[in-house]
Parts: sequence; C-alpha cells; structure tokens
Amino acid sequence: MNPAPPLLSVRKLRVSFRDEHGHGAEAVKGISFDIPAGKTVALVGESGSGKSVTAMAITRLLPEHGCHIDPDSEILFGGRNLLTASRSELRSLRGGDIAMVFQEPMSSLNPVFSVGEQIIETLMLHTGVGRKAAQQRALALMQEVGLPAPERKMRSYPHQLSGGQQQRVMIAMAIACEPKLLIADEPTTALDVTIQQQILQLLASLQQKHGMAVLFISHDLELVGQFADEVIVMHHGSIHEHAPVRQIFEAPQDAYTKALLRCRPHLASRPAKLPVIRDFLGDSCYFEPPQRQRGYQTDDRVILEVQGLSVDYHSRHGWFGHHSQRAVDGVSFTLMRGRTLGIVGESGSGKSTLGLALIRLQQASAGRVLFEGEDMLALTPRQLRDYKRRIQIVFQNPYASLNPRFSVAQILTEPMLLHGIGCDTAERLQLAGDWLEHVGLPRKALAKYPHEFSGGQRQRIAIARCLTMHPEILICDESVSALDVSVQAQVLNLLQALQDELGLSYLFISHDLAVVKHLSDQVLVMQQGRCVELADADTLYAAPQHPYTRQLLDAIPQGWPHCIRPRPA
Amino acid sequence: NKVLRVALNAPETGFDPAKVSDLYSSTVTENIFDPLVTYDYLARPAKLIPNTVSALPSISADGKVYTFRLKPGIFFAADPAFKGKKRELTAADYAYSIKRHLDPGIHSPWSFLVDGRFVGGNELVKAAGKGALNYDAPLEGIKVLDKYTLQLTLTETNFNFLPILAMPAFGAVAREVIKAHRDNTNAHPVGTGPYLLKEWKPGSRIVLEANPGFRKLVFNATPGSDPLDKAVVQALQGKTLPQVGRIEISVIEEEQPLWLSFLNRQLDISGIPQVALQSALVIDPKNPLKVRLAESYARQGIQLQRQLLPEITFHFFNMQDPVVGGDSKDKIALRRAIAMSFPVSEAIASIRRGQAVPMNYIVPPGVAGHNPAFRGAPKYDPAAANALLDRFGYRVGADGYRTRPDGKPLAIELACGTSSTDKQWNEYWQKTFDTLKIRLGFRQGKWNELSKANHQGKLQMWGMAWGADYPDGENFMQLLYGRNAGDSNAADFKNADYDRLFEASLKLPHGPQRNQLYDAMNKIAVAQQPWIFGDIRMRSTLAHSYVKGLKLHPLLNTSWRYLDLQK
Amino acid sequence: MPHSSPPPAAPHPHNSLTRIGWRRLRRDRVGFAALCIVGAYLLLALAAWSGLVASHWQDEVAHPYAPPTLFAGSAPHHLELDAADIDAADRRAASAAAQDSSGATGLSADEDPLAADLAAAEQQSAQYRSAGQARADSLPLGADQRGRDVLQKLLQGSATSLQVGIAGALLALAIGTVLGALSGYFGGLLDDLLMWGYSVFTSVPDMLLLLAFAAVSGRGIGTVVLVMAFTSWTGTFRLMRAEFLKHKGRDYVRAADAIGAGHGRRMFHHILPNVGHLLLVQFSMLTVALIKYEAILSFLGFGVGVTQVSWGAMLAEAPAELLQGYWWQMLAVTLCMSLLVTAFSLLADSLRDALDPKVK
Amino acid sequence: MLAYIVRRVWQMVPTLFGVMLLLFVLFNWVGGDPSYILAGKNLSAEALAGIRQQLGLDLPLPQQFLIFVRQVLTLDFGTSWSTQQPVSALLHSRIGPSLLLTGSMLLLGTVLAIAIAALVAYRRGSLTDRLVTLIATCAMSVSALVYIIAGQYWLAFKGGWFPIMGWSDSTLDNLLHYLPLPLLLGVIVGLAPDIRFYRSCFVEELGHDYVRTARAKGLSEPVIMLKHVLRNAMIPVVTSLMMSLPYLMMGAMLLETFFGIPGMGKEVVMAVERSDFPVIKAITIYIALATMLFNLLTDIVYKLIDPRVQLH
Ligand SMILES: Nc1ncnc2c1ncn2[C@@H]1O[C@H](COP(=O)(O)OP(=O)(O)OP(=O)(O)O)[C@@H](O)[C@H]1O
Ligand SMILES: Nc1ncnc2c1ncn2[C@@H]1O[C@H](COP(=O)(O)OP(=O)(O)OP(=O)(O)O)[C@@H](O)[C@H]1O
Ligand SMILES: [Mg+2]
Ligand SMILES: [Mg+2]
Repeated sequence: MNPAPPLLSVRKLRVSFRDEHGHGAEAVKGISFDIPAGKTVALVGESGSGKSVTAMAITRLLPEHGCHIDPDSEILFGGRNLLTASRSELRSLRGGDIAMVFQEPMSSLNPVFSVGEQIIETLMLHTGVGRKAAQQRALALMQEVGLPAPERKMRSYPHQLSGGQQQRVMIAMAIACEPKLLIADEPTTALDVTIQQQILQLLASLQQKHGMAVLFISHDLELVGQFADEVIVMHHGSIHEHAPVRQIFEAPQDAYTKALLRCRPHLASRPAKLPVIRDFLGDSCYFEPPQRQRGYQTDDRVILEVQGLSVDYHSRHGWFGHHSQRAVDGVSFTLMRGRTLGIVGESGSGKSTLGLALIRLQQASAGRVLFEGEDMLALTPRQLRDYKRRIQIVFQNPYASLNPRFSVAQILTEPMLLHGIGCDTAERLQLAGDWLEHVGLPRKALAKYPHEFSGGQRQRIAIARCLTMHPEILICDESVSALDVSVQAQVLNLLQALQDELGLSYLFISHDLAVVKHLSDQVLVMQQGRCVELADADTLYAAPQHPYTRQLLDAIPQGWPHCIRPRPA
Repeated sequence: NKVLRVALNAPETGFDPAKVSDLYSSTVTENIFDPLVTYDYLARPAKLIPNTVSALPSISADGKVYTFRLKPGIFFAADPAFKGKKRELTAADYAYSIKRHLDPGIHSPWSFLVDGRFVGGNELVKAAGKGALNYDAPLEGIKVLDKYTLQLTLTETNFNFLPILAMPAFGAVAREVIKAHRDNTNAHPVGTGPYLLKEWKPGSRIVLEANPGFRKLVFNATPGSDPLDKAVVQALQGKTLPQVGRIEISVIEEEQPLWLSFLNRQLDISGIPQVALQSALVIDPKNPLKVRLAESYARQGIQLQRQLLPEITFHFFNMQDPVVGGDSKDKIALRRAIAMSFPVSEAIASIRRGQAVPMNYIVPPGVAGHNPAFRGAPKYDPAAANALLDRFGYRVGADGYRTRPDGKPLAIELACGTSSTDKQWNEYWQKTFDTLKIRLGFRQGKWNELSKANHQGKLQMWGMAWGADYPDGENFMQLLYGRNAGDSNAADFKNADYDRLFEASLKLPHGPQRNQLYDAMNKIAVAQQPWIFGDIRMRSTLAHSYVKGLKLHPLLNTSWRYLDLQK
Repeated sequence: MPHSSPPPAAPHPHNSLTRIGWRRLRRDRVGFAALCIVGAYLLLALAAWSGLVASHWQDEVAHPYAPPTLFAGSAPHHLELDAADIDAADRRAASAAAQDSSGATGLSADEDPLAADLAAAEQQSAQYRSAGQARADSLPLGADQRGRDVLQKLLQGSATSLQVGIAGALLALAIGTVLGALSGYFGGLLDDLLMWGYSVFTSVPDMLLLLAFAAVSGRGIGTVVLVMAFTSWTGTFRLMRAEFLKHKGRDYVRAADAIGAGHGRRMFHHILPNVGHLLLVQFSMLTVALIKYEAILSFLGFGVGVTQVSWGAMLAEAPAELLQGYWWQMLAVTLCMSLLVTAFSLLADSLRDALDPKVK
Repeated sequence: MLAYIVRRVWQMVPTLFGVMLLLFVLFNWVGGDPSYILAGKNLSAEALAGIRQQLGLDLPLPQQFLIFVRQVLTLDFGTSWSTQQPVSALLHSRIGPSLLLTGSMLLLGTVLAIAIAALVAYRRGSLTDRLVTLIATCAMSVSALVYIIAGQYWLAFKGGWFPIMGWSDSTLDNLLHYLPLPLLLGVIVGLAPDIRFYRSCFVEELGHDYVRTARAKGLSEPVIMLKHVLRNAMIPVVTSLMMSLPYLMMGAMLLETFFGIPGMGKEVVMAVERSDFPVIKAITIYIALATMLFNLLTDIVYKLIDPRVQLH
C-alpha cells in the first residue's frame, strides 16, 4: 500500500455531550480512520450517528460548553495532533489547509455581511492577495459553483439567497484557498441534480489539480458511489464498516451497511411502503410490498388552486438604488385533496418563495390562491387565522425556524395549545412524544433544545411540529434532504400513512427526484420562477416535454459504478 | 501686571446697576461704577466719605435738600458709544442714573428705595404709565444745577438717604451707552470706576481689567490703633489705586473645588466653606467665635479675617393663617411653644460649626440701632412648651399628635428649599415638632415658587435671611411694618402699636431715643412671636500671604481696588 | 392519524426554561451565593420596613461623628461643639452687654401676654422632662452629624432603597418593554406614535418632569418610584424596539406565525425570551442606577423626606463629610451597596446563563 | 431610502409640536414665576405686574404659545430672562465645552467598553471575565459624586497631577490641561455599566453558528469578535450609544460644576432654577431636534448594520 503517512488520521475519537444533569452522552464512540491525500472518504450513516460531530471535532469547532473530547483521542494532520495544537496553530490551518462546508449553510453564514465579502475575507486572509484580486477571484469562484449573475449575488446578503445558493456560497468559501483537506458536510442537499453534478465535477478537478483530500459526508448513496474512494459507515457513533467504495457497494460485510443499501428508493419502482433498516435487520425477511398507483383522479376534489401567482423581491442598493427581482412568475397549479404535488426545479428558481407566498409569509405581487374556493391572498389577518392551521409549511432551514429558547416539548406542544388539541399539558406532552417517535426520535428528546440536535433531527422536529396541528395541506420544503435513506423512508412512510388515513395533501419541494417520484401524484418543474412543466409524475418521468426537465432527469446521479472522475484501478 | 484670582459662590446675572440686585452681580458692579459717596476703607464703624464729589453734600436744615458738587475731570471708560471722544462724568449722569430706578420700563429691583422719595417723582412715574420714563422732563426732586452740581430734594426727611446713594446700584452710567446697548445693558457696563469689564462668560467667568482712564487716586490714610490698619497702610500708603491690573473671577458653586483651589493657590482670596471650617480653624469651645487659623495654614502665612455679617435669619409664621396666625392667646401660645422648642444653639453648633450667634434682636450687630443686651429669643425648653400647649387645649389625640383647641387636627406646613443645608435644618425642625407632638409637613420648592405662594398667603411658615442694604436699623425694623405686609413684611404682621412706633422712629436719627422705640418694637415682636429668631453668621475670609492691603468691610462687597499682590 | 404507541414509563417533565434555569442556578455556586445575598438583603429590608430592626434609627445615641469602634484611634478628631457651648457664649456676651447698656434686656413678665401661663407651664412640665441619655463615644459603624447610628441608618436605608430601586426598575422596565415591543414589532403608525411620545418625553428636561410629577402626586417614596420609572423607561423602550425590529423577521418568528401564534404570543412568548438577556442586564443596571439616582433626587429635594432614610440620602451627605475626614458613613453605604449590586449583577449574569439553553 | 428619510423628516413637525406643547404646559404649570426673582427685594404687586408685562407673561396663554411657535420657526429665542443675554449667544458659548467634554468621554468610553467587553465575552467564564465583571460591578455601585470628590481631592490636590479646576479659551490648552481629569472620571463612571451591557450582547451573539464558520475560516479571535460578532451585536450597542448622543449637548452636570467647565449641563440647571424660560425653551428644542435626528439616524444605521431590518 501507500507508504506515505495519511494526510489525516483520526484515532479513537470519543466525543460526549453533557446533558442537563451533567451525565455524558457519547455522540462519537472511539472511532479511528485515515484520509489519504488526494482521496475522497465518504462518511455515511444514520441521521444523528455522529457524522457532523466527527467533522467538527477534526477542526475543533465543537461548542465549548458541554462538549467533551476524550483526552486519549488523537487527530493527526500532517503529523500534528490537532487536539493539542495551540489556537494560533489551529488558526493557520483552518480555512487554509483544512476547509469546511457546514451542513446548514443558512445558519452558518454571517447575516450582516454580503456573501462576496465573506468569500473575499477568507481569500485575503490565507492567500495574502489584495482586495482587488480577491474580488476577482471571488467572482470567478462564484461562477464556478454555478451562481447566476455573480456580480449581483456578490453584493447580496445571505437572507437574500435561496437555500441552494447559500450552500454554493459555503462551498465557494471552502474551496477558495485550495485546501489540502476539504470537509464537506452534506454539501449538496439543497442543490438540484444538475448543479450537484457541476459541483462534484468542480471538486473532482480540484482534487486532481491540488491533490485535495475530501471528507464527504452524505446520505445520498448514489452520490457517494459516484464520488468516493473509500466509504465509512457510521451508526450510533461508531464505525460499522470502512472499506473501498467498490467493496461497500458490491460486497458489503456489515449487516447495517447491507440494509442501508437496500433501503435506497428506486426511480423504477414505487412500493406502497418504503423499506426501512429494521426490515432488513434481524431475522425478519422483507417482502416487497405492492406497487402504488399515482396521479390525479377525476373524482379528486380540489383543495388548493393557484392562479398566476407572482412574487417580487425588492432590494435596495445603497441609498437610492432599487432592485426588484421576480422570484415567482405566474405559477398556476391545482392541488387535490389527499394528493401530493411535487415541486422540483433549479436551485433558486423560486420554490421556497412559492411555498412562503402560499401561506402569506411572503407578500405575493399577483395571482390568486384559492383554498377551497376562498382567495387566501385577499383575506384579512383575522379571517386568515382560521386557515392558518389548515395549511402548514416546514421551512427549508429548520434550525432557524425553531425558537432557540424553546425546548422540543415546548416547540411541539405550542401549536396544540394554540389550536386546542389535547385537553391538558400532560396529554399534549404525550402526543408530542408520540409524534417524535413517529419521526424516529426518542421521547427523551423532548427535554432538549434545538441546538443539541443533528441536522436531520432538526428537520424531523420541524416536521413533527407541523403534523401536531393536523393540517390539511402540508408544504414540505426540502424536508427530508438531511435524512439518511432509512429515516427518510420512515418519514415518507409516515407522510404516506397520514395521507391515506386522513386525506392530507402535500406540496413536496425537493431536489431528490427519486423521492419526488415516489411521493408525488403530479410534478411541477420550475425554472427561473416559471413553471416549465406540470404533469402526472409517471408521465413526466417517462416522457419529459421541456428541455429543462429532460436535462434534470439526465443528471440524476447514477451511483456506483458511474464515476465522476477517473479512478485509479 | 498683577492678576487677582477670586471666586463667586453663585452665578451673577448681569452688570446693569438698575437691573441687578443679587450680591454676586453687585460685587462686580461695585468695581465698575462710581456712586456719589462711598465708605472709608478702614474706618469702623463704617463711615461715608465723598467718592466722585469733592465733599459730602450739603444738606438743608430740614434734611430734605441734598446738594452734591462733582469733582471735574472724571471720565468714563472708553466705549464705542462715545465715538472716540473722552466723556466726562457730569451731574446729569447721576440724575439719569437715579431716574432709571424710577423708570417703570426698567423694573429696577431697587425702585422701592427711591419710589415716592423725590419731590415730583410720583407724578413723573405716573405720567410714564407703563411705558418709559421721560428723562428730559424737569423734575423738582432731581435737579441738575450745573455741569457739576446735582440737587436732590426729598419729600420727607430721611436719615438713610446717603447710605442708599452709596450702594453700587446708584453708580453713574452714561446715557449714550445705555442707549447704544439698549437691548443688552447687562453686558455693557461702562462706568468711571477703577475697573472695566473685559470678558464675561455668564455663570462661569468674569474678567475685569484696570480702567486705564481711572482718575488718579492715591491711597492715603492714617492708621488707628488696629494692627490690621497699620498693615494696610504700610502696604498701600502713597500708592496709586488700583494696584491689581486684572481680576479673574470664576463662579465656583461647589465647596470642595473652591477650597482646594484656594489651597492650591489657584485662588488668592476665599471664604472658608462650611465643611472646611473645622480643619481650617482652631475653635475655642468656651467661646466658639474666638478662633485662630490652624497651624498648618498659619505657617504658610495665610491671613484670616472675620466679620459678623450684617444679616439676620429667621422663620416667620403667616400671621393671617387660621392655624398659626392671629392675636389670640392660644395662637400666640402655639407659636411660642414652637419657638421654645427649636434648638437654635444646637443647630448653630452642628450646622454652623459654632460660627454664628443666636439672633436676639431684629437689628443685627454692626447695624445702627442694635441692642446687644436684648434677649429676644425664648429660652429653649421643650418640656415647658409642651405643658404650655396642654394649657391652651392643644390636646394629644389618640394617634399621638396634638389637635387644635376646637378638636380639629393640627398639622403645620413648613416651606423650605431643596439644598442639602435645608435638609439639615429640616431635621431640626422635624425634631422640634416631634417633641411637641405636632404633625409637620415640608413644602419644598424653588425660592420664587415659595415666594409667590407666600405672596398669595398660602404658606404657614418659612425661613428667610435679610441682609443690610444700608447699615441702619430701619432696614430691618421695616420687615414687620404693617404697610409692608405682602412685600418685605413676609409674615403679614399687622400690629397697630408696632406700626405707630415704627412711623415715629422714622422721624428720628440714630440715637438713644430711637433705640428706645426699637426696644419697644422688639418687645412686641417677641410677645406676639410672628418670627422665630434664627442666627447671625460669622464670615471668615482667607487670603494668601502675598495679598496685601486686605481688610474686610461690612458694607463694601469687595476690597479689590485696595489690594496689592507681592508674590 | 398514526396510532399512538403505549405511554412511556415515566412521563417527561415539561422542561420549561424557568424550571431548568432554577435548577441550573442552584448548581451554579456563584449564582446561588449571589441569590442568597440578595435574599438576605430583601429579608433585612423587610424586617426594617416592618419595624423589626432599626426602627430607632433617628435616635441620637452618640456624639456627632462618633467614629467606628475599630478606628476610634485613627479617626479625625475635630472639636464638635454642642448647644451648651453656644448657650454659654451667648449668655456671657449678653451679660457683658447688659452691664454697659441702658436699653431693655428683654421682655418683662408684665409685657408678655403669656407670662402667667408660661410660669404655670414650667411647673407642669415635669412630665415632659426626660433625662438626657448618655451618648456613646464610638459605634460599630460610627455616627453621623447628629450622632445617629450609621448601622441603623444603613439597615433602615436598605429598606427604602431596595423598594425604590427594585420597584422603580421593574416599573420602568415594564413600561419600556411593552411599549418598545409594540413599537418595534408592529412598526407603522403605532411605531410613529410611540416614537413621537418618546421623542417628546426625552426632549423635555428631567427637572421639569420631576417638578410636574411632584406637583401631581405630592412628595414621598411613591412619587420617587413613579418619577424614576417615568423618566427612565426610555432607554429600555429604545432597546426593546430595536431588538423587536431585528427579531420580528427571523425565521422562528415566521414559523410561529405559520403555526397560528397571534401577535401577542409571538411578541412575548417567542421574541421576549430571546431578548430577555438584555432585560436582565438592564434590570440590574437600572436598579443600581435608580438607587444612585435617588441620591440625586434627594439632593434636588424630591427624594425621601427627613423622616425616612435611604442610601441615596446617606450618600448625599458624603461630600460634606469626606472633606472633613469623616469617611465611615460613605464607606458603609458604598460597601453595603457594592455588595448588593455585585450580588445582584452576578445573579443577573448567572440567571442569564442559566436561562440560555446553549450554556451548560 | 430617500422617501423614507423625507417621510421621517416630515414627522418631525408633529413631534416638535408635541415637545413645544408639553414644555409649554409644564413650564406654565410648574416652571415657576420668574418675576419673583427679577423683582429682587421689591415684591410689591405693581413691580411684579410690571415685570410680568415686560416678559409677556400677562398675555393670554394661546398668544404666548404663538410667540413660542414663532421663536421655534426662526430659531431665535430672544434673550434670557435672568441675564438678558441673547439665548443664541449663550448656548453658542456653552455648547463647545460640553461637546468637548462629553464627546471625548463618549468616544473614549465606547471604544474602551467595546474592547473590554469583547475581551471578557470571549473569555467568558474565565478568571479574567469574572474579575473584570466583578470590578465593573463594584465600580458601578459607587456614586459618581464620590468618584468626583475623591478624584479631585487625591489626583488633583494631593497628587498634583491635574489642575483642580478651570477652563481656558484655547482648545489645545483645555485638551492638554483641564480636560484629562474630568474626562478620566467621566469615563470611569460610565465604563462599568457599558461593559456589562455590551458583554451581554456579545455573549448572546457568540452562540450563533456563523461564529463557527468564521473560526473555520481561520480568522483570529479578535477579528471574529470585532468584525463578525460586533457587527451583529451592534444593534443594541448602537441603540444605547445613539440614545446618549442628544445628551451630549446636556453634558455632564456634576463634572461641569466641580471642574468649572462652562457647559450646558450647568446652564440647564441654572435656567430651571431661575425659571428662565427662553433658555429652557431653546435647550429643549435643540435637544428635541437632536433626539429626532439621532432617532432617524439610528434607524438608518440599523438598516446599514443589519440588512434584514426592514424600514417602512
Ligand atoms: N451541541 C450538542 N449538544 C448535545 N448533543 C449534541 C450536540 N450536537 C450534536 N449532538 C448529538 O450528537 C449526535 C450526533 O450528531 P451529529 O450532528 O454528528 O449527527 P449527524 O450524523 O451529522 O446527523 P445528520 O445526518 O442528521 O446531520 C446526535 O444525536 C445529536 O443529538
Ligand atoms: N429576501 C430576499 N430578497 C431578495 N431576493 C431573494 C430573497 N429571498 C430569495 N431571493 C431570491 O429569489 C430567488 C428564489 O429564491 P428561493 O429561495 O425561492 O429559491 P428556491 O427555489 O427555494 O431555491 P433552493 O432550491 O436553492 O432553495 C433566488 O434567486 C433568491 O436569490
Ligand atoms: Mg450532520
Ligand atoms: Mg429553497
């Protein structure tokens, strides 16, 4: 094998979090692995299994309070133990040699600086170039990560960008200084597949050029298959399997890995119930459930009809400058009761905006939204109150949408309290606990606060919050993007069960075309604010009409063994 | 050039002699304007001497016509209003300056000193109505006989007229200057005195400079037996006045910076603030007024001079008030009981640090008409006071407080200021009323608000101080004169006997005869008890060793023109 | 609806932030000590207020400016005169003057309408006479100008000052928070209106407002509290307005909107805990400021009267005392206040940390 | 933005009107009657009436108010009732020293407070933090009066390092000679509360994820604190700062009286003391204007600091 020492080696890493009573809860239980220079190591595993914590331990960015790294642990980077390195040593490594893409870009960007400024800052710090040159370079970077109109976006503030755009800014920032090691925590969850491919290409070319090593954290096994050299499978804080990508996909050893691989949703099939890990573990043998038929039926009742909805963003530049952008442009569709409308499209095409406009969190500039015939956009705030419970949204950035000073119990019981669900606190708590379990979280999570959860866990809390209210329409904005396939399947099954039982209707915004296909009756494709195609799911996937739709479908990652870059044999 | 640095304890208001009445402004105007007569620097008791006149005026036999002859060759300080010409002081200037106090358009605070005093004055004022006085109309009472001769004719004999004319308010101003600076006469004092105003930052800094055109004045005096006099004469004899070329006056209201500045020689002369009295003075407990300078200061050569102020402090009752006022015995008993219970001596010991004497006579020491033997203040005896109240039916009720004889609740309100010294006094008042078991309320307010309330008869009790405008008992005895009720008679005291005696006293010059009347009036005041006598303060002034020629004067506010600095 | 699983063994406690905060505060040694100190002060104040301790603070039990016992030797010893000295001197002067004077020496009995009654009263006065009690030469914390015990004053003063400081601060905070929240959250016309009121209020000199309040509600401790609350709410108002302006657009507030939380709930249930840390600091600072402000009010004549004592009133005596070298009253007040203020601030800090879920 | 500013400027008119009305009512109600001061020892009814007439106090109140309106429109408040000096000249001579004192106090105090607060917030929980907070709270609990008295006595008198008091006409002389001690004392008095307040703001912001990002970029802690965190924590900081700006004009009354600085603080107290309405009017109106201006400025600064803030 390679005699040269690996770029990074992690030895017996143990991380624990103290809880309210001072007891430690181990999030990472003594894991060891190496990342050789120039290689991509993928970290996959269950949501909450400690992937992000591992990543942050490497850069020593775990919160200082309540977090404890076992003193026996070692993280060697180029021979130096990062865990004992001085602050200034660390500082010189961070950003320059080790760069990081955080899982939740929306919360990780500084809200008061323009994104251009934030990229330039890194550049100037580590490459020592002047401001002008940094500006040029930042512009080029933004172009490389596929941000449209980079000159203008440079001057935008994080909140003016879509989720995917923020994520690309994060990536641009991370690769700006051509690091030796890139730690990318779910870097493509908010990106549509075409951009996803573009970004991976970009990373691959950087790897080739500079021998950059990548720690690639993802739950998207197809992507991992395409991109990684080695795969580490984590479960409950320990490594279940660590092997070259070929072995993982072709001859997995560990039961969990095997089960995980089998949970992948397929474009080709649409089982009535998705398999979850539990189905494959233990002795129970899994029987493929019957296929489900999708598509609007003639006897469906319309619950929501959107006619020519447009949304404009106005932003000011300087003292007098004024800029307005049409984020949603004349979108029309109908949603039937008990059906799901999938919304896919380019990142930044206005999907989230559309969702927000539907529940009037964003002012629409034109169009009508008929909820059972009543124009929601014309209602007074008082009249609107009655509709609020019936139509709910799961925000794309779940973390920001959770009040940091509310415990999960409060977060989940509050809507019930407001809408008179459950007769007393005890009952509401009981219900809240039930919902948590339904989305795959333990009941004891009730006592915790949002910042104590992993990205995927927060997403599930946000979903649970909406479900407590029994809405009739649920808008899910990338709500399962941070979940591993098994948990994702569990949540999708839950949504499906609710739909079957109570006739819920979903607006399902996602980049994962397989998931959209699985869940949707109709699919709406958006590009640059416009609806470019609207058709039954099966029709659309089988015979895409619009060139953009075709482009999208073509870009769906194919998984192992379709590689994104030449792989040494 | 010698620079004298001194401080005022409170902000001044301006320098138009007909407009200002506060002590601090007068301190400055005294050095800019020349009255007809002034006081001898050294003589005690104070003695009037000619100032811009060649001799004291000749007075007609009936005491009503005063004729002044001005010294020629006295000039006003230069001012643009004179258009570059030297402007000589004439009798007309004095006539004009005195008439200004009559002018209803000016509202001179001193008008009470001249109102109705000059023959024909009342008519002239009436003719002016609310407008400006016609200065050019002939006025019998104020006549300019020739360029240097001024004749003043009074409606009635007045033995205090000359001292009044010695006040800085009656210094000569030039009509052109007043006209030129009509809107802002306060900032443009132009006189014939030893100093002129160089710089004025209201409320913070005043700079005077020696008037270059000041008439030649050479110090010449023969010292008496007083060693202080000798020192003054030794320092000044034969020198032209003023010696100090520049006087820098700062307004320093706080005691600490004032005191520290003096100790640090940032000030040349200063009073001793209350809080520094004990460290600066060695007080003899047998005789608290007998003090000497503390050793450390004496060693530096700091000079100490002391003077009992010609001033009284007292609390008065509103004699028209249904509770505390009135002539009936029970009302007198109430007032007397309060007076008997107020621990003046204790307050003097504690608040004044012994640097005051209890007031016992309406006219203070150092002012003509004072009787040092008279004991007007009742003996401090709260127990007897309580028994007295019992006798008159002020019974102690169930709540532990006394009621009025008719059974109505008894509560007395005392007006007071808001300073920290006021608070100290109030603690004694509270104690007084507590021992008497009478409910006391304090009505705190700004001076003018209380004054207004008193004017409207809304106060029950209030404390006041009265300083001599001129060194004569009349200035004090009038404070209880019935005709002055609502004006200077703040207690609204109306007693026919007193008024009769007062009117009789006006016709007499200072002397034993008048003193007898004053004694009788004091007895009425003591018997009726419209006032509770307070104290008379002792002023201590310090000067550094290099300040020569200093002698405090009871009536002149400053001795700046007589000072010399030998650093 | 999914079928709910069987109830778990132990029902989860409803972990509201307050309860957690309390638990954490108890664990935080510094914070808990601070809490105890503040509690002790409150108890003392309560005791003083109800007359259990220090009700005789007005008694003159020692010589003026009697020094603290421990420092009796090193304290400055100025001559302190008493009434007898003044009386004696006055008598001496009078008798000297009477000898060489022909004038009257006072009111004779027949001239005094009350002479008979006075004589009788003198006879009956025995019941009112009390033996003057001996005065101490030193006291544990020294004495003030009138010989009152500084310790007693301190205790009594703490009751007043705490009442004034805490009640005033709470009131000011309440006004400022509610108005600021309304203004920042709703914006628009309401904001304009409240800002109008704010501008008008802040522009008029405090002195005039003080006079006005005093004119309306008389003088006394109630007025002091009101005056302080009404003149110091503006800072909190401005602060809260800004914070609400900042927070109302945050995703978590929008999410609350989406789940149907009304305006009031969003303002006070969602945003308020997130800006509460500022309020805590503001509260501790305001309390201190008001205790000190009361001194200035005393100074301007709006403070507590002479029948009451407060730390502010005691501090107002300090300038005069310090220059004479009588440092004990000021030091006692300052130490006493420092301890409270420090405990109070540490408590506020600990509370702040305890209520921050991100800190453990 | 421009439209917003114009609208806000327009809103100043009713605000100013409100200030005038309130001031007018207050003064006439509790301001005191100046005639009793001007009359000196002569309190006869005619004298008082004459003075009231001269001051225009005998006019019907609406008419007096109209005069006030005219004065505000022309910004000419006539002459002071007590000294008869033109009010404008009076304020003109007072504002310089006040601004010099309070301006430098604010500047120095803010810079120091932010620096120290950033340090202790960063070292949160450490010994430094505890110590600084403790010292700050202890310092806070001592009355300003005590600082001034002790400072003047020990530093100026005993130590002799500063003049005891005074003020000169030359700014340089003031800066070098007379200003340092009052400045030092003023900063000490104001520093402690600011540190505590700013610390709290910083600590709150430190919990956000963007701080983690900044660390991941390899920025040094001071840069993180002073660039990333400061800007986010700026809203409360700016608020408290801007709030104190109009009072710059008022100055620090105590410092002015103790150090003989001819500033506005003294002037206000004196004017109220003397019931000098023209001066009170002028000062109030100027403060009102400053308050409104700074309110507007603050709101604009909010927007500049935090792009998410919406101005309406
Ligand atoms: N600050 C914290 N305090 C307490 N517990 C934490 C904290 N951060 C993470 N955890 C816990 O650590 C575990 C691992 O979290 P981590 O974020 O590494 O998960 P993950 O593998 O990245 O999951 P996901 O795919 O959902 O992002 C989770 O169970 C989470 O609840
Ligand atoms: N507050 C805002 N101000 C100005 N422009 C905005 C704002 N929010 C979003 N935009 C712009 O509107 C467009 C649509 O944004 P939106 O968030 O709806 O995209 P999206 O389809 O959800 O994308 P993604 O899949 O990346 O989340 C983007 O170009 C974005 O830059
Ligand atoms: Mg994660
Ligand atoms: Mg989106």
